[in-house]
Amino acid sequence: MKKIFERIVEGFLFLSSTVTTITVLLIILFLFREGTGLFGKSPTEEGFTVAVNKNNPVSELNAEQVKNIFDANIENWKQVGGKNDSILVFRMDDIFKFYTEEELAGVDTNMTLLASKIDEVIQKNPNIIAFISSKNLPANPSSKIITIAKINLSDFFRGEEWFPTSQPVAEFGIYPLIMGTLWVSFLAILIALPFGLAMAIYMAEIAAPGVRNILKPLIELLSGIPSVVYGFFGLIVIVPLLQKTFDLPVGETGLAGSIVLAIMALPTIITVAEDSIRNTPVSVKEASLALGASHWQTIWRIMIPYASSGITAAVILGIGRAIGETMAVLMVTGNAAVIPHTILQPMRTIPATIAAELGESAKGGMHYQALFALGCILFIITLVVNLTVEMISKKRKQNR
Amino acid sequence: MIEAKNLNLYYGAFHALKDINLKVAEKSVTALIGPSGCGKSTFLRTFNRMNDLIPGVKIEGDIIVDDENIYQKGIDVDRLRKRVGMVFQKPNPFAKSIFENVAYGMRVNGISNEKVIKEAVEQSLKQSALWDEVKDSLKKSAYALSGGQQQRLCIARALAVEPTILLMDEPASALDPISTAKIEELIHELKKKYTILIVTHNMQQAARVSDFTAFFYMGSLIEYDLTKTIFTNPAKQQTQNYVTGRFG
Amino acid sequence: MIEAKNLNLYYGAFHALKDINLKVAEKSVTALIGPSGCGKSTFLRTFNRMNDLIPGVKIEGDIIVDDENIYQKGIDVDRLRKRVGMVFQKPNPFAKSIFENVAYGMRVNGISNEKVIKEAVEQSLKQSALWDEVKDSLKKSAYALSGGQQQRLCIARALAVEPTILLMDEPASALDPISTAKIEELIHELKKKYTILIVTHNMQQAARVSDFTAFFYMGSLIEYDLTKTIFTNPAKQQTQNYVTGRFG
Amino acid sequence: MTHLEEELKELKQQVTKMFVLVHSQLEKSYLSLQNLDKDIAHEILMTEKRVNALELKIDLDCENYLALYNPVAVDLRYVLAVLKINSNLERIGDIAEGIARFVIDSSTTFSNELIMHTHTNQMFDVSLKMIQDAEDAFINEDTSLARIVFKQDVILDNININANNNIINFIKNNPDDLEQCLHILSTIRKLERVGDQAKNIAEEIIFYIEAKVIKHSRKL
Amino acid sequence: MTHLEEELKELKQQVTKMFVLVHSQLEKSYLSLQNLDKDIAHEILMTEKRVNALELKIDLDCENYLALYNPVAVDLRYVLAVLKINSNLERIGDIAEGIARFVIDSSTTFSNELIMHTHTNQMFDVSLKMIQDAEDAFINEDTSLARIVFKQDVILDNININANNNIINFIKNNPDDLEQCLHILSTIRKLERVGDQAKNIAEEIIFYIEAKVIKHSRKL
Amino acid sequence: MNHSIIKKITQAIAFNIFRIMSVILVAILFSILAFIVYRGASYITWDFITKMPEEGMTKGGIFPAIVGTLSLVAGSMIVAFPLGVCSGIYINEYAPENGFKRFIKLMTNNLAGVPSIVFGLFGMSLFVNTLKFGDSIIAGSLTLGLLALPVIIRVTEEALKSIDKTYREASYALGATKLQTIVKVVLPMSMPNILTGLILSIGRVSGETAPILFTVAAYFLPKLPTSIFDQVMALPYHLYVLSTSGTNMEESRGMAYGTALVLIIIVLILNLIANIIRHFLMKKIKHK
Ligand SMILES: Nc1ncnc2c1ncn2[C@@H]1O[C@H](COP(=O)(O)OP(=O)(O)OP(=O)(O)O)[C@@H](O)[C@H]1O
Ligand SMILES: Nc1ncnc2c1ncn2[C@@H]1O[C@H](COP(=O)(O)OP(=O)(O)OP(=O)(O)O)[C@@H](O)[C@H]1O
Ligand SMILES: [Mg+2]
Ligand SMILES: [Mg+2]
Ligand SMILES: O=P([O-])([O-])[O-]
Repeated sequence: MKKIFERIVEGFLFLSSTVTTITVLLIILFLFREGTGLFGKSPTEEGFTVAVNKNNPVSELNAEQVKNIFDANIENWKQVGGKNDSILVFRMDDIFKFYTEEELAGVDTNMTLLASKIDEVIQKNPNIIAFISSKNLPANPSSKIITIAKINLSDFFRGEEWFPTSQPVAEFGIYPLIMGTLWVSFLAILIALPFGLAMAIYMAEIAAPGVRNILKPLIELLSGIPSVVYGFFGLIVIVPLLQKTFDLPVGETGLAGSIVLAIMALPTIITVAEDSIRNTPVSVKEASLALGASHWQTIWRIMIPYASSGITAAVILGIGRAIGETMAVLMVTGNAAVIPHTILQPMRTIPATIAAELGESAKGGMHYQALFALGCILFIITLVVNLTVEMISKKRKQNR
Repeated sequence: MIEAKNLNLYYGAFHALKDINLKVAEKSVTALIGPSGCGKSTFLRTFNRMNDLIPGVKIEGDIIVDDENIYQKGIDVDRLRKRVGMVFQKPNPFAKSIFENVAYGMRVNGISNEKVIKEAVEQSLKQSALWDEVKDSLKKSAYALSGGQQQRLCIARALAVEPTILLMDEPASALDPISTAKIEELIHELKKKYTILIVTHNMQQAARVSDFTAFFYMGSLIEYDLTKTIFTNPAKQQTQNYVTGRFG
Repeated sequence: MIEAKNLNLYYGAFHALKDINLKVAEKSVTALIGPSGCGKSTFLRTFNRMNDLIPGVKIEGDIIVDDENIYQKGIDVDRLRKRVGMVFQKPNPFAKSIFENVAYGMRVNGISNEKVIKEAVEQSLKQSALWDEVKDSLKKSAYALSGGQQQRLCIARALAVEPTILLMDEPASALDPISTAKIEELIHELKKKYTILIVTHNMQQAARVSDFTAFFYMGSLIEYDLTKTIFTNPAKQQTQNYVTGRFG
Repeated sequence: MTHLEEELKELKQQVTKMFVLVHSQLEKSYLSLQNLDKDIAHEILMTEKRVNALELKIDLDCENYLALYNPVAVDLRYVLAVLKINSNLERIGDIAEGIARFVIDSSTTFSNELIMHTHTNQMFDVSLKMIQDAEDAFINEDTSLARIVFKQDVILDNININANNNIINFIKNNPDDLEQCLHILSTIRKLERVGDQAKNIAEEIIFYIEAKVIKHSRKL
Repeated sequence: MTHLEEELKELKQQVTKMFVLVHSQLEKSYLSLQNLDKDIAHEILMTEKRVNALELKIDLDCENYLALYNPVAVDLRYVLAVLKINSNLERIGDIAEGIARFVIDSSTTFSNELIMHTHTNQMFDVSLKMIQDAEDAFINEDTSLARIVFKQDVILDNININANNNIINFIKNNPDDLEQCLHILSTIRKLERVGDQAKNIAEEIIFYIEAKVIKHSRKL
Repeated sequence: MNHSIIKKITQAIAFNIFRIMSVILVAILFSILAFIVYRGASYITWDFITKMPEEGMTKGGIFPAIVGTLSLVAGSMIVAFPLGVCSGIYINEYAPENGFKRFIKLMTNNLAGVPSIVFGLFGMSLFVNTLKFGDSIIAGSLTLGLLALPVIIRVTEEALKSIDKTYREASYALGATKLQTIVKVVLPMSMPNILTGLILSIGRVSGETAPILFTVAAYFLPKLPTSIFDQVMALPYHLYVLSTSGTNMEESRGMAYGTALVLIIIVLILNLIANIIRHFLMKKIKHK
């Protein structure tokens, strides 16, 4: 009886313990299902196609070329491997340039008529490129459908443009987002680390116990404050300050993000580093002092090496956190999806992108999927960071 | 010459050492014994001012080491500690190689000539009877050694800075009997060159290793005499009760 | 009657106990001595199957407790452990009141009559010579006691479930000499009612408290005899070397 | 009382028993000598085995005590003292036995006159008294009583020193009692040893209680 | 060699010294008796002080060793054996002194004939040999040599048993030598004790090496 | 120059650098707190806490956001606490020492490191869309619960691990079963640590924005929820909205300060409770 009850409880506990595993698997399932849906799709909006005159030798274009053509950055077919001829861009609305309202009367009721008219236009203009609804394309040989290169991983990572909602083709190049994320995160750690370590050493070894007893809870309190509050503070104080100091057009810059992130990371770094330093056994510290080493030599040559693996793990975890941090960054970096050249310009990070755009993207659409793909990247980064930390701490255990 | 004169020590309001007067004989082993909390460790740590690290400690009276009152103003504590080596209860090597553990004391004291360091390391390891066991693995982590070896490494580390006095706070209490016997043997060798003070909970150990024994009780030095005398014919009833196990 | 018959124990591939045969005398104290890692603790823990908790342990041979092979199939391990009390190296009272610590064993074994429990608690505390010191503070946390008192509380806790055998794994090694003396005194009292097995690193302690002594070395039982004999005239040279400190 | 103290008490009881036994042996040897009572003499020989056994037992107990409890200070001195007291008592036992053997060997009764003349009777009385005092000093840890033992030894020494002359005188008057005289001389020599041994015992008692070694030294 | 073993070795050297000293004392007492050499006798008395001092020293060393190193097993038996060997040697020293005193007290030389007749010379030889053997047995931890010591004691015992008769015979023939005779008788009695003491020493050697108690038992 | 003087000078320089850096840092960190407290203090009134927002969130209070956050915290803890503690117990007490245990621990660690926005994505995808909870308290609570889960598991595990194995053995040795041992001995001893962890994770949950962005949070909803399938406002999201996308950002600034301060106060109170538990309960449990 007792035994059976124990077994049941154990089974129940076992089930609980599998919840995290299941959650991770579900995260992988849902994120990657949506995220990978993006790849292999044509970047044009569903139900639309790009067509040219059937005599046009060009039959394939990639997303960037299409975008440049429609943005009038490319104006001659020669530039995309065609004849030397200027490009005539045709969008649905442009039909009115070719036909009067009367000629198109009844368009709304008679789709075939509109289609034939469009076809006519395409037929008439050998240099035309048309972005039209697939429904408006009659099955006739006068127009040629351009094959647009499908979205692939390389374009995704190396693409320098992030225009998830542009027409006729959306662009999903996340390179600027990655760069933005890295710039902001690494600068944040660069700022936080020296200050954090200095403060940790100060608190652990130099400060009088009274001072430490005041500082310690203060730091703990700061580490618990929500990121929106830091973001809010950044927005209200740091952003205007930077704008004024560097005489910038906007204060929302990568630097602002880094500073806010650094402030957020500091309490964690201080706490972990201080704990690691204080975990050096008193007798080891005393042994060094007893050999005539000064207090500073003891800290520098004995206690910090002793704590180093703990500190390293903390720093790596800190980077992971910074990369994943969303709200504070979203609020202060300005969110421009461009490849950064200077830290003093607006930037956009991966998590901020998701947070800012998910609300506006249509569920199941390409944009939506692209955001999930970003989520996948974040997830993978996290995984790598965690495995690294795991390895470091395992090594540390071996050495003790 | 080491001597405590009218030494009083307070942890805040707690009077931990009461008017201690004791002259330690040179090149001999002096054991400090007494029940838990009687102040043995506290007393030991006054000789290298290790108590300075504890907040709220107040010390009155003199400790004379080599004709110098180490509690007077202007004493260079780091230099003092170089002269007074210390070995702790649990083996506590640094997270460095065996070699670097022993070399550490010299490096922090400004010796940078590698040849000198190398010789001193070998010398110290030989003195602590560890050389033969580690001479082929000096580059290995000190943590790879057994507990008893680690403790001898800690002794070598203390010897490398050429102290004249060695303080040992229960140096064998964390070790098994065989390692303990080795450490005791080592202490017996070392007293030819060093003045050794050792705190031990193990009365038999005090009897075996020391030439003189000081019995502490409740912060006072009750009796201080030849170890032989303490264990065959102590002058004070309290001491007799303690060594014969009739205490408390 | 307790007996080990052709006992072999493996930790994975490591052969930790080698063909041990030993009959423990009832109502007496048997000490297990030997160098670190020789298997004393492992052997002790076979008697209440505490080794079952360690993954990868394989046991061959028989352990007979009260005419029953405790390693045979169908043995109720919880019941066995009730008959075999255990005391550990460090005092480890539960985070409960003094009373509840002693009552714990009864409660988990289904006794709920408060009067019975109360009497048994008093009885056990008296047996472990702690009653007079704690009778007015039974409701206080066990952590308010000193180390030595805590250890006696742990002994009382073990006695409360009315075992016939007491296993003690270095029960005094974390205590100061005065507390140690009290525990030894207690062991001497307890052997009138219980069969006691005690592991100790302290040879003098083994000599003082035990009637029989078993000397282990590298997983083998080298010699088992009256303690008097082991310490005045052991049969094996290895034993003699160990007890006279000429080992290793 | 602790376990350790119990062991010491137990040891003390054994030693006391040894005192009593040896005292009675010597007393009996006196009796048998006076009356040439060979029965008592044989009884002494039988009892001597018990004395020997008890000596071995006490020795073994001391060895065990040293091995198991490693006593120090007063406890160690006590055990060492017991070891020596024990062996001295055994030697007194031997002497009683030796006297009994003279009685058995002797073909004639010992003349009362000879015994009086050589003060052998007085020697018996003094040595018995010394043993008794040593016993009391031991039981009560009374060093002043132990010191009284020394004083009495002077009497024995004097008798012993004069023994040769006394015997010679006696032989001259009673040349036939030569054998008797030689036996009495041996007995006197033996009783002198008893005095020494009682003195040794007293020394050991003082040693263990006061930690003073007074053996071979005049200061008390 | 460990510290502990060094201490034991040191102790052994002391005891060996004691052996040598006591052996030489007895040898000298033989010499002084043979030649009625009162100078040697006085020398013996002087040296006896050194014997006593050495006895105290060894006793103290043993006490210290027990207090400081709490030996067990063979080490403990060794120290206990040393304690007893030491006291037996001292008693032999005492005997040598006693004989020297007879020499000093004696008004006449001891007649060679008496010495031969009572086998006193043989007793001296045997007891000196026994001491020597015991010493060698102790130094070399040789129990078979120790056992040889027992055998020799039989010779002394026989001489001792016949001593009374021998003396009586001798007195009957030389009634003037009475004083001498009594001295020789006392000497014989003393030498018999030397034999016993050498035997005790041999017993202790066997005890510490083999852990066998053979005192008071016939089995060797 | 004498080496011991060099030693002293080096030490003095190093220590003073650290002192100065620490003073700067503390000044900065403290000024953040001070700034928000100073600006926000005047807005914290009874009305602010108990009233609905009014006039495009430029007036009135934040009552619905407070209620929303409380319900989310409660909901998430109902999910995460029992699951987390049970899971921690299983991992530390029951799981056999093999690959399986390492795998579970690895997964837990990974989950702990997953950024909160990814939880938001996941929560939206699973609870809002697939399970069709819509934007609702239950979707938000579950998302937040999963976020807190690894933290609680880890805290529980650490708390259990810190208890010496001899306590368990002592209990077994008295004939207790495994479950009795865990429930009566191990858990009571580790409870203060578990509770402290729980409270700190409440702090974390109540301040999270990203996970509720797409699973529950409402931009403006001046009424209280009536069921777990309702949307709610939440404090952190409210602050975000007020400070970045309010219609009337300048005028709602005061509300933002107030909201920020409320968030800080919540954290402060939770920290206080955690410290009290640590202090008083631990004292009972801790060995001297
Ligand atoms: N840092 C401290 N603050 C306050 N009191 C202290 C401190 N260190 C020690 N004491 C007290 O001073 C007394 C002496 O302590 P000390 O450590 O010297 O004892 P000890 O004789 O070495 O004991 P043990 O044998 O247990 O090591 C004790 O009562 C202890 O409680
Ligand atoms: N859980 C384990 N897994 C593998 N090997 C073990 C385990 N426990 C003990 N051993 C090994 O078994 C041997 C005997 O261990 P045991 O703890 O019984 O020794 P011991 O004699 O009690 O030593 P000590 O005096 O140090 O307590 C040792 O070599 C040890 O390394
Ligand atoms: Mg101490
Ligand atoms: Mg003499
Ligand atoms: O035994 P004795 O030394 O007195 O002969």
